[in-house]
Amino acid sequence: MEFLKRFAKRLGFTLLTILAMSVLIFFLVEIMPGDVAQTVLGQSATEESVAALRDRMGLDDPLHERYLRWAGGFIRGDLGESLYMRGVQINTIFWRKVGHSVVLALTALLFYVPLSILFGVFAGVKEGKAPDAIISFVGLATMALPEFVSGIILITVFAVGLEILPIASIIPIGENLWQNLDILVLPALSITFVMFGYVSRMQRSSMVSVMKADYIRAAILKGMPRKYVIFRHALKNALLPTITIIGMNMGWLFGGLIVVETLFGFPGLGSLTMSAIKTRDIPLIEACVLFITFIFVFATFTTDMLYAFLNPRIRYKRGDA
Amino acid sequence: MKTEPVLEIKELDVAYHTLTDTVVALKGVSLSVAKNEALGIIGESGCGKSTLFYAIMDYLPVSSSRSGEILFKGEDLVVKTPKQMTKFRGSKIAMVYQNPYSSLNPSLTIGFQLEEVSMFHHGMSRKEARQAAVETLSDLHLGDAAGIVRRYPHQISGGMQQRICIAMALLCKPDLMILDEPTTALDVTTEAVILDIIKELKDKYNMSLIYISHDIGVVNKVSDRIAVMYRGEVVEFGNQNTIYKKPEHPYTRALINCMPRAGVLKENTQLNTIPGYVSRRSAAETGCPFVARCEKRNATCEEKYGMVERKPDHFSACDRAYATDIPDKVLSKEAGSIPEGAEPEHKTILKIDNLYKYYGPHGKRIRALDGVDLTLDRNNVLGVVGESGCGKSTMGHTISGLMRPTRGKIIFDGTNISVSWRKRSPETLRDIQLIFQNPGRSLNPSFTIENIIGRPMLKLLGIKSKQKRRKLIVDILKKVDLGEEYLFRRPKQLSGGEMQRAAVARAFSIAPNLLVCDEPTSALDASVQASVLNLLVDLQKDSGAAYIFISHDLNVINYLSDYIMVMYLGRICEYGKKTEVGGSPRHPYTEALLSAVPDVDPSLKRGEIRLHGAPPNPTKKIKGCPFAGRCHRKVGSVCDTTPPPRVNFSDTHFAYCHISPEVLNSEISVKGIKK
Amino acid sequence: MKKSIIVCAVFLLAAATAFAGGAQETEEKMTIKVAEQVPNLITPGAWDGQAFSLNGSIYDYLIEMDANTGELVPSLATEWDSPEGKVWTFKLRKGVKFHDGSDFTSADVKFTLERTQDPELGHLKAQDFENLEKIETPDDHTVVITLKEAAPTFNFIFTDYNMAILSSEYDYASKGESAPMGTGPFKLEKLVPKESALLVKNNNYWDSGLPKADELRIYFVPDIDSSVSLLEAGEVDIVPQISPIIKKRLESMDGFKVVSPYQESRFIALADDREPFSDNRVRLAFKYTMDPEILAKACQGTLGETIFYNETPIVNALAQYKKIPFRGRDIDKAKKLLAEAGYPDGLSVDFFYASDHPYGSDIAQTLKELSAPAGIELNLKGFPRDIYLSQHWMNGPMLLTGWGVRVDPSMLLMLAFHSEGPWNESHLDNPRIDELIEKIRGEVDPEVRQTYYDELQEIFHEEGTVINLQVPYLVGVSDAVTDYRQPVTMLPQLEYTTIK
Amino acid sequence: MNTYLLQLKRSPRAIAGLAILLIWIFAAIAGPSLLSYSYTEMDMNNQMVAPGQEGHLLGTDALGRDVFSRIIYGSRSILTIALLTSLLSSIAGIIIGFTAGYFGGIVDTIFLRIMDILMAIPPLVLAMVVLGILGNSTIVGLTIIVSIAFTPATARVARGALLTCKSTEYVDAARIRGESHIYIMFVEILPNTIGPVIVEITARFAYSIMMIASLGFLGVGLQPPTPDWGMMVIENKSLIRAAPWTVLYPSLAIASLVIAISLFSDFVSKVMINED
Repeated sequence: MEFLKRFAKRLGFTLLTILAMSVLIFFLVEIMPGDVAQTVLGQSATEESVAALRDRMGLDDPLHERYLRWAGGFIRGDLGESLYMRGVQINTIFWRKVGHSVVLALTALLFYVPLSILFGVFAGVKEGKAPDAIISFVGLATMALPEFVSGIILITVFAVGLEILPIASIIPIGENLWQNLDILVLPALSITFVMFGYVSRMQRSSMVSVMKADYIRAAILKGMPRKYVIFRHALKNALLPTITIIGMNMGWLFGGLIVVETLFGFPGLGSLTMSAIKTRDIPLIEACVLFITFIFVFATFTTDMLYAFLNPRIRYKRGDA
Repeated sequence: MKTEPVLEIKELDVAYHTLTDTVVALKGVSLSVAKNEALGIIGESGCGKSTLFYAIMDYLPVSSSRSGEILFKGEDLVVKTPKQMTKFRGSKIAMVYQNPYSSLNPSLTIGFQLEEVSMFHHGMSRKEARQAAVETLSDLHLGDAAGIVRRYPHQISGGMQQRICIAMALLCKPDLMILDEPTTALDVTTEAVILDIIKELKDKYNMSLIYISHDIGVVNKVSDRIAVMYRGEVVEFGNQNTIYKKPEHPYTRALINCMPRAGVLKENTQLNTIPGYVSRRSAAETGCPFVARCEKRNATCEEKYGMVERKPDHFSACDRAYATDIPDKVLSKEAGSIPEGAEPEHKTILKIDNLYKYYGPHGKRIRALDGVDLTLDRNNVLGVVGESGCGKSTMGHTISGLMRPTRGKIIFDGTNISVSWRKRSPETLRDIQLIFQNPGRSLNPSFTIENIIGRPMLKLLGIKSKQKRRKLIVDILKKVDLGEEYLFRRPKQLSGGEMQRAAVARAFSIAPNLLVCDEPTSALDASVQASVLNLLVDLQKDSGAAYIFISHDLNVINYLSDYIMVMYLGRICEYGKKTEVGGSPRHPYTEALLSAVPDVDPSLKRGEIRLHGAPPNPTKKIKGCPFAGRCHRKVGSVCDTTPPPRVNFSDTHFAYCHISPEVLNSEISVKGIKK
Repeated sequence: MKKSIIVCAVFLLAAATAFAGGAQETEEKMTIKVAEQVPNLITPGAWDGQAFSLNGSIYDYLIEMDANTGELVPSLATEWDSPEGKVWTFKLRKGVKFHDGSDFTSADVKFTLERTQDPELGHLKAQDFENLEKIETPDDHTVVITLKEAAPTFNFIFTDYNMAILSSEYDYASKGESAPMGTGPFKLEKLVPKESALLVKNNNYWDSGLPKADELRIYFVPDIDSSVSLLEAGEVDIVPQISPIIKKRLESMDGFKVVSPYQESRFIALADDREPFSDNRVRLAFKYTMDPEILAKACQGTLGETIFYNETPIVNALAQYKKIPFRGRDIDKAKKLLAEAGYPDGLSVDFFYASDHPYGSDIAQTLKELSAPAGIELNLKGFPRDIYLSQHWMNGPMLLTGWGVRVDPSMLLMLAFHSEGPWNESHLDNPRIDELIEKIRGEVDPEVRQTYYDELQEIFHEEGTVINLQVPYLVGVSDAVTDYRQPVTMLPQLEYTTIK
Repeated sequence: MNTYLLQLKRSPRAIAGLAILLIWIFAAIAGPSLLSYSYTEMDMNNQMVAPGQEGHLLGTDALGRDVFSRIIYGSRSILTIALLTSLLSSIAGIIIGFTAGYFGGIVDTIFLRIMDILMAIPPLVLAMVVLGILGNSTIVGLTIIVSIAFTPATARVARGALLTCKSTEYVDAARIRGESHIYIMFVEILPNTIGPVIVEITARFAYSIMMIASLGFLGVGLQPPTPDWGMMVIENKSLIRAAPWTVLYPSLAIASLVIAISLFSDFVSKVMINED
């Protein structure tokens, strides 16, 4: 019951955030200097043709009407029409790229979450000893490398040097991502580099603080073996903050995706955003940014719920049986 | 009762090594606990009580060293490997900790945490273990044992949590149970119940106990023998009565004299204080650990020092407690000594009328104050006592302006000040000062003492000249026994007692007329508490200010107050002069509270009223008497439905209760504190 | 616990590589694979920056240019004629069908030409066709165009990449970008916008021997380095528009070659209508800071071999070109000229360019370095190509723009250097130049035309607003590719290309 | 202060970090005047010279510019911007976070919601979109936009730091002597939050560098020929086979600076947060 109440409340907040976000993104992008119609037609266009296009695109309508039209379209699942590729519905290109990026993000998550938890826990248990020092330093070093730097290192080693993985990511025509999973490896690894450092350090410190908790002392002094205490008593509590951290870092992950996808030419949401920005394709920029935001908010919501579900202190209210 | 000892510690030394030096935590500790015996260990913070306990369990930090012998039923635990130790831990030696909530894993059910003990040590299946857990829980008078095992720790109250911890320790029927301040975090009535349970189970399970506490009163309730520790050493060890009545070691004597206790009142006795503070001990130090602070010290203290069985079964490292070559400090005052001149004026300075304070969002409102009236005269000390959540601090904060009352009036010196600090005049702000519980948190760590004391002078007295302020600050520092050199120190460089004295200096630096003290000594050790209490008494006498002294400790309240007000769940239970409330309590709750108070003097025996259950949810509106649910003298349904009427016993003494005044007057079921 | 995590990770990696290995082509089709950097813009006319490989393959033009000889050759028009340059008659090819099966007729040509005047479209050839008086279609295979004024080289316009012939019955406004349709050698099978396009052989193509390949796969890879990586990995065969650095890299490797089908221009335009370049002394000063050798090296080429420098719009490959010796770098003179023009302490000017266009950033940075000693400080304002073109081009005091070569230079002159030219990026307003351009366009006698051209180039050298750096257009191809053709119209003729 | 030095002495990692950071700071301040080549000087006879040859310590790029000089010069802009952004975003964060946390109630709720919303756009995406659309970044523009992108995070940290102090009794003591809100926030509370604030500034410093480098890499950072490290990487990415030094050395510069700051900031957080 308590959980359901929290679920409903958070869901409400999440939807509110997305709504506010959509307003923010719309206005942010729309108030940017530069006439959209002029952008479409180019500098050589006559005033007459600019005016005609403005009228057709409804650019002279008040801002709030345009927002409502745009947001309404979004709710109906209509992302609008690309400015740059006139006549092309954004829907037709957008979801495929989103799918690719989601697969890439999930692959990266699959790489770095187990890895960093494993090493973070290990370092936390060995606090102050050699393995801790090594893991912490490696984590710090990988965390300090921006994705494009680690990406270039990976390219140099695996693609240029060993030639076992592709430098650039294309999906041959008629095939899909599943038939080309090898293009995921280097981009996912580049993200893993950064995130590994971050998450493993967080995991380590939460493990260290949990290992210092009174209930761990109590468990050890109850005569429980150390390994049992670590896995049965400490781990669950130490994982809770990590879940939040992973959720909070989805934003960083998606920032990283843009860099990585640009570096590898991966056909995903990141490179789509980049190309939308480069071509000033306003509706496409809006769709991309809103969707990135949506994923982030949704990830936060999911981790929050997961956290609440795994944490009996939130799941059960005091006094409930 | 001389049997083979269950635990015998011989010459145990423990030291912690830091990068630069070595700190001695335990030195030459020798103790023994017989079968079914309860040993109490008392001492101030930093004296090595907890280290002793961790040393027995082999749970010391990596950077420490341990030497000596710890014989548990003849086996030396010091030489056991960590793996071998798991056979003892939890099974033969079990522990109960100070903070039950943090000692239970928040993400595992209570049942799981109980079951694993039996599963590991007795190889039971989960089902058998569950059965064992439920059985043990019912030994602790936990009603719905089968339901509790399915819950998580946060779902039950603090008293219940501690019972779970005790049950967990009992599961394997240990030979020895070590309790480290198990009731310190609990309210006094809950504490009494837990202590009863511990006593009862000790005999039922035929085990030995080591009970560690800073509070002699608590230790007295469960232990047979008492060991007094100071700076890592056991300085005295013997039967509880002898320790209280005829201590051999000057430290023991000084410590007992520091404690507010039955029969000791501000009118007749000044509390003893021990100068200086507990310092860290280096490896090079030899001789008596107390010598630097001892008023009975002489030239022989270095050589003649060492644990000796002074009397049968009474060991002490020193026998100069009552040495006559150095006279005792004068401890008693002339009875009722009142400063020269006329009777001090008794003008009413504060009047509170029907005060309400609610917090929190609608629907979850906590009724912290639920209709409180009181009047306070100049020169008087009102002691407010009650358990946590009774609204005593809220009242203090409302009066001092930190909070605005929800309803009701606070009249101070003729003006209505029932507003928050923002709307009070500078005069009111100056006139009412507040002393907080935790001196470490009430002094801004970024400022020097000069800034801390000087700021109110600048702000509220408008003394602009820095020189002038400094002179005044030095004066007030002297009054609180701090020298000029403290001007430039920061709070972190001060000990707890010094900090609280600086806080008192800050309050008095602007000559307030009303001082609200919110548990000002409860974070302090006994010896430090005494010095602060003395200081407050002296300053009050000099300034004529009125005090509202808030505390959960009836001994302290009784020592310091002129009037006592007992609160329960935001309402007044009983109010009267100290002699009236303390000597002949009328309200059932006051009775229960008094009966639960741990006494420093082990020979005092009080009535045994035990309160069960927990106070009702403070967010619920209570129609009748808030105490009705736990009352041992409940009249009937009227208690639940009608607010109790005010019953006057004298001009100054009244209570709110449904029991008829005649009954209340005649049946005094509890012996008062008065001796 | 630990083990299972490691096992999972290893399994995943293994699975990834296994899948990759499994995806291999078995069919024996001749497939040309191209990596295009420009996002897919297909409909002709509306925007700049089309994917030329798509454009040239899906559509046909009335007239084409022979990639080897540079001569105009018939395509959808089999013959054309205009006695005075005022009335043009085009005979259209018979039996040509659009990909949707409809017949190609004179109505389609009329539609295509009239479409240039649609205001909502902003057609890039709109100005060129303002000269149009009427279009008549006496029969299905004849188009007669009457101009307001004579234009002896009017036919050249039809080779322009924007003049692809569209079907009058097709809705290009809504389907142009998602399902483009023409009469070209390949037809679009599948399009994943911003990712890839699959084109298959048009079996009904009017030139029965063509196209030689069965399939054309075009990948849109925005990043040039990624494109080249794909070429090196054998994923694609052709990468157009590579940079000179990449040329060096490909040349050092086996299995690849770099073709340079034609030269293109980089015009450094100095705006005539605003400070500081409105003063010819400032323009001259700037020109005196130029060092063609250095610029050639910055473009990773050799002056006179692959890189050419002049200060007129006419490229040296054309017959109309007049050789004028370099003026030589002379900083003192530049300073003196600046001082005379009222800038004794030098000046600072914003310089806009497309930073992701080959040569763009290198030329810009070199210009800044070259002009700095004279006290001319260039504030580099680089933008992505599309933003540069839509926001800043035609709009700044100094611009760097890539220009394709027009076979008839008068087209370019009219477009970019006549005071009323639609793409007059330097806002040049020189009455004598206007007059000469008009004369050239109306003059039928080539020799007289040449005298105008000579004079024009002299004026440009002394007073002009342009520095013309000719750079090779580079295409990286694998050795498997034969017969890659791309005339100066910029449209690759992939129908001739074969893959070994 | 002395205890900090003492703790620093015992932490070789922090010393290493601080040393590298100081070297970069020195390079940024004094480096350019000691160089034999300007960062824009083009030596067209020595294009893509390998490191160590022709007097070019780290070689030259495609335009014959000295890579070493460009990296040293690049440290100037990146350090300046990173320092400014971390300071600006921290100051803005303190003001916003303190106000919200201090007044609590509805102000705080609204603040938290707004911050939640703003934090929902990843900072890199926000900066990229704004800079990309505005185009052509200057140091000032870049600084402002990155600072804005970071402010929600710093405000949250500042608010958290304030909340730990807000409920202390010395704040209560200040209130009931009638101090103004501003005095309480900035005189009573601020000095006690200096630990977390300094930790946040140093951590933010590292993030700023990564972010600026990433923006440079995406082509929305500073304009050439300003030698921005991230831009140098993308500019020369094509040369990774022909002249790997043009890519690797700027990458190394970024990595070394960020690692150095992280090492130092680790130390700072250990000292500042676990002080008691």
